[in-house]
Amino acid sequence: MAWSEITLDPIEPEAVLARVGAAEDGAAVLFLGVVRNENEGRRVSGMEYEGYVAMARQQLAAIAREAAERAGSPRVAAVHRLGELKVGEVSVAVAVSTPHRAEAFDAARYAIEEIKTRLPVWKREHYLEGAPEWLGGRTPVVAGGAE
Amino acid sequence: MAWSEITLDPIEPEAVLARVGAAEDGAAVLFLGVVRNENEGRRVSGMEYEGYVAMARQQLAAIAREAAERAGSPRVAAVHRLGELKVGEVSVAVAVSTPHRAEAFDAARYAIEEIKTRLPVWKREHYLEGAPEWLGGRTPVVAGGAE
Amino acid sequence: MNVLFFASHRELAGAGDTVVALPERSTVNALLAALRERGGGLARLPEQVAVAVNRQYADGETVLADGDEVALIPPVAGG
Amino acid sequence: MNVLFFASHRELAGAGDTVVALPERSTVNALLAALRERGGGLARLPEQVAVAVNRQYADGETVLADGDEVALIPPVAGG
Repeated sequence: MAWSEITLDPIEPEAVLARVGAAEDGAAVLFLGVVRNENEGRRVSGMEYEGYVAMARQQLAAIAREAAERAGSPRVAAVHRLGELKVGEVSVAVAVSTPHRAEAFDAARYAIEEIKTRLPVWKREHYLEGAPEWLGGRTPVVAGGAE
Repeated sequence: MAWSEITLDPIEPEAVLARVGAAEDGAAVLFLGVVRNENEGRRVSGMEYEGYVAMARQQLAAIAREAAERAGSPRVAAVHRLGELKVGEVSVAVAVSTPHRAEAFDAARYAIEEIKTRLPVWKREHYLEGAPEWLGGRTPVVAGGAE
Repeated sequence: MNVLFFASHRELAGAGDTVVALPERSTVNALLAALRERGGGLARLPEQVAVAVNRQYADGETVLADGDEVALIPPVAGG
Repeated sequence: MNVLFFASHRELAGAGDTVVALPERSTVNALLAALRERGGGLARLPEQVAVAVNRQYADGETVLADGDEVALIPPVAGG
């Protein structure tokens, strides 16, 4: 079964990796998203993640299931952290293991792209100088405003 | 500087991952190749890796450098293990970190494909039943036999 | 019906949620219009808003029922 | 000149290396022909063989010099 979690705790990459792997698997791919110290030319001191937790749990579980279907392997793990993160801390981790490597790369990439596109999570960047700002992101499904 | 190593010791994924990462990186990809328990319908008990060590060191260093160039990041680590490995043991690990994720995925994939294509390493599969066999692989550059 | 706000929308609304009374069988678009009519920060909601009904993305024509959990979803930025 | 064998080639040769005497300015292809002429397992070397000279892949027309480290490279199977 694909595994997923929305958490407030630090993400341990080796624990995520440990959730995948099986005797028939010859390949594992781990992706980590990390808070970085710069964005569009501004120096970043940290990132604040907010989520619609109940929905994010469902969406992340669905993304992990879809990635598992693509991979042809149920060995998919995905975790997203919320709260205040410092530069260098892991905000998201995806691990996939499969018999052959192409499927593991493909499914890991699929999962992170979907996470960026539809997981109801938002981030507010904190800067060394100036007020924090919500980052613009992608609008998943649009409800028309003007009727 | 890209880092690479040919080793006889067990590979620790978290140690390979720890060789990459920087404050400006928002993404890290780790690929692991693992000995699996089955190949082309035969049950495998283990894998024996032999290498032309002096040349493999040079080739792996070159592959890591090329991957770093593609990634636009020197934060690339690649290690290949030789010797007798059991099912589930890691034979090869590649880690890449970059500011944005596309480059990390691309460079990790590049490195493992090049490793499979040109690293002078061979493997002999041991089976639950029957004699061990050298696996057919890819011929890097062909010298004509018939003149 | 209860409507949830997050991130930049929460700041516009000045609250994490609000209660909206709508005629039966109103659509998501009607809900958005009702929210905008309240004025204040909500009048500045973007023209295009994503909405989730019962934790699933829903389009503007989706018909709402009493007891639905409705959430306005700002452009997502996970990862 | 010293020639190294690995994996399946080592088993054909029955040894990890051998010494070959060749005229000056012989090519990689001439070396392969000389090895095959020795008969035994080496006569069964595949038609196409990859060769490294001084730890770099080299084609059949590469001219060899005394002191070169030459290695026959079976199809590689890393990872």
